[in-house]
Amino acid sequence: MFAYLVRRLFLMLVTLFGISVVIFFLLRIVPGNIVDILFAAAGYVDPADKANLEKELGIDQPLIVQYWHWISGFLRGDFGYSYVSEKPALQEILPRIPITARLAGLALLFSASIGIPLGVISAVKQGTRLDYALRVVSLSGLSLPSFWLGLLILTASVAMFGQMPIFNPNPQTWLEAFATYAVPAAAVGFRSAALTMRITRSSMLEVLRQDYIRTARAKGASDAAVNYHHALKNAILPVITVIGIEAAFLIGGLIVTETVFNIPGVARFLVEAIRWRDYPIVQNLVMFIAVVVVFANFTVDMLYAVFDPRIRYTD
Amino acid sequence: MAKESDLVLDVKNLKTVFFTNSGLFKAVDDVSFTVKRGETLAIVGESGCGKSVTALSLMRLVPDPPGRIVGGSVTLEGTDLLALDEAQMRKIRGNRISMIFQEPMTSLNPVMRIGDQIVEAVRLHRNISSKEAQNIAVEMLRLVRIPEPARRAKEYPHQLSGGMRQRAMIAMALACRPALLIADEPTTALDVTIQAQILALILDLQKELGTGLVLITHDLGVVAQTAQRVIVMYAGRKVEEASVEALFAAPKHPYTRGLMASIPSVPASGVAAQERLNEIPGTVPSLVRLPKGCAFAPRCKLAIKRCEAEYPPLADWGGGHLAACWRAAEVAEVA
Amino acid sequence: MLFMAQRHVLGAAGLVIMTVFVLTAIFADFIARYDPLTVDAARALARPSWAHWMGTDSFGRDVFSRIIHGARISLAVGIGSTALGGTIGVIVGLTSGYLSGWVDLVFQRVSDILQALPLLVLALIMTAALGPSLPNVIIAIAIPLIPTVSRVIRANTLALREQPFVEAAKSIGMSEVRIALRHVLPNTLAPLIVLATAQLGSTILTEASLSFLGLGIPEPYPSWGRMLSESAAEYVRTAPWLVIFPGIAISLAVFGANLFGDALRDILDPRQRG
Amino acid sequence: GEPKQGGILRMYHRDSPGNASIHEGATYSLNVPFMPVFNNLVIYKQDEAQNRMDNIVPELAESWAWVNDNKTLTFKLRQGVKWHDGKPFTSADVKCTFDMLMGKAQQKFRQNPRKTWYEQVNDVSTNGDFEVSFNLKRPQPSLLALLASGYTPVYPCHVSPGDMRTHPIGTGPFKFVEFKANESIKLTRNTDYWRKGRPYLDGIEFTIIPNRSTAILAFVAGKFDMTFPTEVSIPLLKDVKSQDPSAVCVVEPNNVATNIIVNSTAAPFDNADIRKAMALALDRKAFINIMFEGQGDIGGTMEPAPAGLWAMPKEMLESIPGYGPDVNANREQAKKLMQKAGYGPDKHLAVKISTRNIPVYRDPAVILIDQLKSIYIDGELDVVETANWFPKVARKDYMLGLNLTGNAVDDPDQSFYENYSCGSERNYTNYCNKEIEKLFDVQSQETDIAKRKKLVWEIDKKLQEDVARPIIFHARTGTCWKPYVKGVTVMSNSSYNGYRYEDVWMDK
Amino acid sequence: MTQALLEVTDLKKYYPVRAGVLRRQVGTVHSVDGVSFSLGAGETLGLVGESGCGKSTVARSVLRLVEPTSGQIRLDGEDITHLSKTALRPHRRSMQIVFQDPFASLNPRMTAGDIVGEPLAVHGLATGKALEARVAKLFEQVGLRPDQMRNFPHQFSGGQRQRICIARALALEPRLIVCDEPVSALDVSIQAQVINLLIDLQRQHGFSYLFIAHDLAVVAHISHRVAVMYLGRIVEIADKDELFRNPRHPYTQALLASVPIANPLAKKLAPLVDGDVPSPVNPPSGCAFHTRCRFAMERCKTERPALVNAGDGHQVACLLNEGTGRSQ
Ligand SMILES: Nc1ncnc2c1ncn2[C@@H]1O[C@H](COP(=O)(O)OP(=O)(O)OP(=O)(O)O)[C@@H](O)[C@H]1O
Ligand SMILES: Nc1ncnc2c1ncn2[C@@H]1O[C@H](COP(=O)(O)OP(=O)(O)OP(=O)(O)O)[C@@H](O)[C@H]1O
Ligand SMILES: [Mg+2]
Ligand SMILES: [Mg+2]
Ligand code: NI
Repeated sequence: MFAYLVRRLFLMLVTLFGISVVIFFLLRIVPGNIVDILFAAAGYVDPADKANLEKELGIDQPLIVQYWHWISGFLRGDFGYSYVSEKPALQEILPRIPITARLAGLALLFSASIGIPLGVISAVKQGTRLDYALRVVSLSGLSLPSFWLGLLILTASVAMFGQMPIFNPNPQTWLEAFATYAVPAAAVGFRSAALTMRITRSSMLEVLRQDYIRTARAKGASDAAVNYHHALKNAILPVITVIGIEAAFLIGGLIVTETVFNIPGVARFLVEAIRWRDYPIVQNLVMFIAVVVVFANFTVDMLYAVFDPRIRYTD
Repeated sequence: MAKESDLVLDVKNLKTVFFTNSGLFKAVDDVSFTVKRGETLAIVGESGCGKSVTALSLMRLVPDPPGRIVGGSVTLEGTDLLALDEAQMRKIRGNRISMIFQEPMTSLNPVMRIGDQIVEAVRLHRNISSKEAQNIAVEMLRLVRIPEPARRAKEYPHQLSGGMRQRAMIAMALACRPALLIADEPTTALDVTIQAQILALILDLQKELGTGLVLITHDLGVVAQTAQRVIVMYAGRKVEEASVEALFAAPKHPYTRGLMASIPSVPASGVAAQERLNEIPGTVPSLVRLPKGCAFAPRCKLAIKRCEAEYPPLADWGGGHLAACWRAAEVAEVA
Repeated sequence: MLFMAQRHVLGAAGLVIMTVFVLTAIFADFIARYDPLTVDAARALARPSWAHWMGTDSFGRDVFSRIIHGARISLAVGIGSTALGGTIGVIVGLTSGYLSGWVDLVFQRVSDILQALPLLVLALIMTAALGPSLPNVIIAIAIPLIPTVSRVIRANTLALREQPFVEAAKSIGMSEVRIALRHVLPNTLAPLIVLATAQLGSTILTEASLSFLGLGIPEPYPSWGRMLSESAAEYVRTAPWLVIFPGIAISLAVFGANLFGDALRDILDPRQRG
Repeated sequence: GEPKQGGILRMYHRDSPGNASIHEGATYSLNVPFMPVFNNLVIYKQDEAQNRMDNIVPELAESWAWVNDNKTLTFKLRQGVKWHDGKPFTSADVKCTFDMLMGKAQQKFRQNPRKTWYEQVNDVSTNGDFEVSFNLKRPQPSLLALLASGYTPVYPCHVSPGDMRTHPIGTGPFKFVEFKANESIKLTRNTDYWRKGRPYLDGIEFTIIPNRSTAILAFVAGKFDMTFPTEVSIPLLKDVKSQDPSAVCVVEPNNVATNIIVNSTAAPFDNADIRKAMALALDRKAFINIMFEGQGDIGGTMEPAPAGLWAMPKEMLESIPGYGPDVNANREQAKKLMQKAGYGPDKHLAVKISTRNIPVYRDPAVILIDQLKSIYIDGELDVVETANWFPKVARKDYMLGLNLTGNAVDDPDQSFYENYSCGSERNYTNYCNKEIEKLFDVQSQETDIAKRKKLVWEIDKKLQEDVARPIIFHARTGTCWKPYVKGVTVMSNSSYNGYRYEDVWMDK
Repeated sequence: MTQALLEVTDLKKYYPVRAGVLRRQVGTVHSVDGVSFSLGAGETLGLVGESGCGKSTVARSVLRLVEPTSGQIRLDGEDITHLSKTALRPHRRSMQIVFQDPFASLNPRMTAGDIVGEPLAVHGLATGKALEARVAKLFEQVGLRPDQMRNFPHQFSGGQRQRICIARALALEPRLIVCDEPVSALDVSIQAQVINLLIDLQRQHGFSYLFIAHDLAVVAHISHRVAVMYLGRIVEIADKDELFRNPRHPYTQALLASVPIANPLAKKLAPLVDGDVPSPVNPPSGCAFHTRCRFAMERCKTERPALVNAGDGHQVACLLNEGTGRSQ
């Protein structure tokens, strides 16, 4: 187990290093830099001013040097300054993380708590009308553009209640806090719930065909015991993987949802930072997301070990 | 004839059909047989002839959809299982009637400890504490001769070798001391030396517990060594039934006859050079496209016009030796 | 065929939707009753009527015609990026699975890297890098697809490599490349098709999301995603038809692709067969 | 009723400004939230919609005078004014500010987009702590107009330009509290404001919501007291009114001209005939009908009347090619010109029309393409990201560009020198006509308004005839607020000058 | 003695067991651990042993489908152990293989005709019409109808599929055919057809077979000589009659005794060995069989018996059989 852990950690470091290189150079390929954007906002370009500014921000240096500055700072915990706000990047990023994390967590919770039970029901009732209905609903969850869904929710709530669940930075009551996150989380979670449901269903169907399910029935176990005790426990593995991968995909959904619901989280912030070519923010934030994603995958692998005794990492 | 009370299982005119993509077919067609207390009945036949479906039908575990039992009766210790509702049937399954499956590798739940799987079987049918059930589980593992049963009970299936897994399956099946045990090719996946061990074990336990045993196999050697009575199936139908001695001495159905001749035997001594085997020409028919008359007719050397038109009835050819062949009387002579 | 349709009602529905979608794209010029680009102030924001089945937009362009032509764009994005990502994914997956060793190791790490970067973020950066245009959007959406496809193909290739028929091919003295192309590749087709149909829908949605964020396919191409996201901002209530119809078009196309993909999975992948 | 004290004005903001330093930017995304932090020397009256010379009132200056043959402009400064950090305001601060704007100071702005405004200023001199003089090279009456713009706040000497970008310090009615990029900007009442009893509001809070539909929904749902000024399009305005009939909405011109930048250095638009044909092909009315449901204005460079002060009379305007009311006749003429240049029904001219990837830019471009179809020009839209727009324009890597030009002050000096003088950084087309340039100076020095107007019309007409940068239309936009918000004035000939907000109050 | 067609000397194949950072090797599967045998022209050598004892690995190594760790493989006296892939190609024509699972060994996306014709095409032996004719002939040879050439594998029954595999092997007119459990997956009544076909073909063409099976009875019927493997080694090899009449290794004896005899009157099952097969990763020291052997002595735990001649070409690797002593 220990050896496996070390190996995994090593591979994670390799991946993270790769990501740092990719994101760094990808960003430099994107035409235009912060200086261009600033001048675009100022409506004029003065070559001398531009050169000065580039020098001041250090983006006139060779790429390798810039990369080294960034990565060595990153490793020391020095994340640099945002080009736009001129505040420390960390100070910009950190306060926004909990917001997105709460949203993502709630969305995943939503996805798991709705997707898994419905998936099981759909699999157990395979071929019935209920199954068909659930499948259609879940497929439509995968077919609706999420910004569209978010806008519909907003429009409907204004039209019907004259109220709108817009982000509230200082919720007073528990209920307000919940309302702030629940609706957008549900809007994002709908898609992942649909996905979770589908995976649960197919995984359950797969498991339900296995010989040991027949064995359990042959022992006289009830349907419920078979479905939940024997089958779900085996079927949950692929679901965990998908939820793990979904965690990475969620960021995409969050970008859109945070925009629609105007939530000041990291996802939208990232898009803005890309728009502004705010390298220190984009680079560090992407690295942060990558660390989370890579660790999420790692956790999923570890969960595998918990759920599946066959997986032994010692070989 | 056996006394009523001696009969553990009485299957009459069992019919199981499958509805599949390619159409409906009868996987088990009008099969009847009985098993007495302590008796071993072997069911032989080629792959796909309906042996496993017969066994699953007895357990009422035919996957539905696509399968369904459409006729007949299965009477276990006087109760018609096919008439029970699902809850009543659950009380009987694993309790009065148990089954060991073909694949010991896949028939155990990979994420549950061996011991727990046996405990579950026990506690489903007996109202005892989990502690007691644990003890019974370890006891059962000892009974099937697993070394260090207490330790093994805490292991997961993948930590056991194939032979041990099959033993664990047997322990689980016998945990409630059922009246009838169905063993569906319990040794096909195992090596011969292990197969011998497992078969010997099953027979020992059967004797000890007085269980009726239905042993499904395609290995005539296994049949000869274990069973008292044999039924031979071909394309979903029972084509022959006899005591093991009678069957091996003089098979009455041309298929059984061909089968026996085509299976090579280990030369006890002094076999000359390479020998051609007797073969049954043709291929095993698909159940979906069965010929109108006798399903074996296309491959049968004795086939006559009538065979193609009419399915021969299962007739008693003396001493309870049943065979479904118009020309059963001639089989011995011709071959 | 009829039997299949009965057994896979949903799949058949998906197939019908997909077919209509594809035919619409192909025959857009014949179906559409107006030029999708012609601006006409006089008939701007007309309600749906007999003349304009789905009304007109603020430029007075016929929404129905734009949706019909939009099918082309969506199909181009869907098929284009799936095909591009799929092809590269197949090449990478096949090489990676077939050669194993360090090539595999490198490819694996690269796909790890691509997968740890959120798809939309990657697509965003890519479109920003390449500039918004139809081919660039296709490329941007295709790249994040590569690791997904190559993973599946690699796993398949690894499994196939162990198949006796591949060994048999080896034993008759076939070269590795030929084995890969003739024996391994065709047998990865089924999972590939399944994957591709599933991805088709999601690429269309990704384009819509990019459009929403202002980086999708630019005017004047009538992209459903942009029609939806931009009209949504201004006309949700004053001209709801501008929002409803593109929304329906997108959802329906993706829904159809998903339904069809689902059924295809059932049919092609025996492990999933119910 | 009587103005009431108190309340925080909640407003949404359309877009996160890059920083908080008005002098370093050129967008009203920056003016709206930060103008309340500052004072100018002089300012346009904040409760009058039209910016006029006679509307200019003192602010940090108590009075001003033109002396020395109109070559020196002297201000007497207000005493006892304090910066938000407590330091006193003096003439040194004024000198510092304008020295920096002229690029003469030690400290430099990172960007200085309005440097050209002070071309005629020799230097700024102080006379004691409370008097400053602007010494000019030649008379320039318009200087006062420029100084009255929202773009011309006085900065403190003791705060570096860098700090002004992140934490601006002013003397204005509101103090800066915080600016969270993409999230919010908060201002609070300056209790120590020199103008007693002002401001009425306790503070202003801007929530940044780039997504327009979300923002409008939130306004309708009562999350905001006011929309972002001049950000509500005509269709959205209708929507707001239908959902919240009590909302007060105004539609005003905002002195932003949508125009075409023509690359006359390369084919095909180096051909004057083709340029002219293009100008003749424009159906300006159609643009206005589509974009503003009819509520827009047609004019030349200067903002059209009545909001605009310098607009040509109607007859004069219609005499310019392409402005004539008979579009078809114009187009017939255009076709002839095209045929002369070798194009026709069988030989179309393919043209790329570059523009920024923002709806207000893109939408007119789409219409333009459609209109050019009528004269054998096949336009293709080339959408350019913000970051690449200026480099591309500077490289002359375009044929036609669709552009928006916002005018900070409704004054010919601002408009002509910035956009049309040879060598100006904002003269994207590099249009250079020495003769007109001379006329620029003549009108600039003219103190007689009537005479100056005549000159300006001539210049404007000539600019349009040269097809240097054909103006398509002047936009109008809406602003809405809840009925309890009082004292808001939306300027009708500028969108940069009206956001001091010291007179705004809430009747709640 | 005439030169053997195939001669395998001290063949070893170890697979690494990897673990840890950088997948370092932490153990070795001793799949084949020093196997030697030879096979004459027209001869059939049967290879039996329990599952996992290395039979398939021997087969694959002989064909160079896996690279042997050490040892030597001579085909017609020529050492092919280290030939490059290209140099090996002509030799591929001399040896072919038939696998256990006829379905898995046929590419489901190719027609039967293409599958059988492929070796000819690869080696450029025939094209177009000629190729078709050759394939048709091969089909007839294995008892299939030429009109079935256009069918896909799933349209054939198990026995027919195995015939296609055999036809493919025959296409190159090899002299050696390695059969890796060619009938284990077949229905019993079909099994005889295939065995008969193999026997007939051998009689016609004089092939040599290396015939692998776990079913002793099948091996007995087709082989001239039989080798018994246990955990990567050959423990006994002899003429068929000799081996069945006079098994010398306790493992062979147990194997023979474990086969259920299809005669209800003959002796009942009496397992001669207990316990399970040890893992090839950690094979027991000394004689690998000592953990299950009834006759195991102290010496068996430490000394690894060599395969020695016990007369009449009967070789056995058991300490009990040193000299010519017998275990019974
Ligand atoms: N779940 C199922 N769905 C469809 N057909 C089935 C199913 N289970 C069994 N069958 C079919 O029923 C027939 C009888 O199958 P069965 O499993 O009883 O054969 P068997 O005699 O046990 O064969 P084997 O020796 O291979 O185990 C076969 O044709 C099989 O294909
Ligand atoms: N590619 C491989 N990598 C690692 N170990 C392998 C590999 N191939 C085979 N082995 C191991 O080598 C040993 C011998 O395998 P082999 O397939 O030769 O056995 P076999 O005698 O053919 O068994 P069976 O009768 O089950 O086919 C087994 O323990 C197996 O796990
Ligand atoms: Mg079976
Ligand atoms: Mg093998
Ligand atoms: Ni189907």
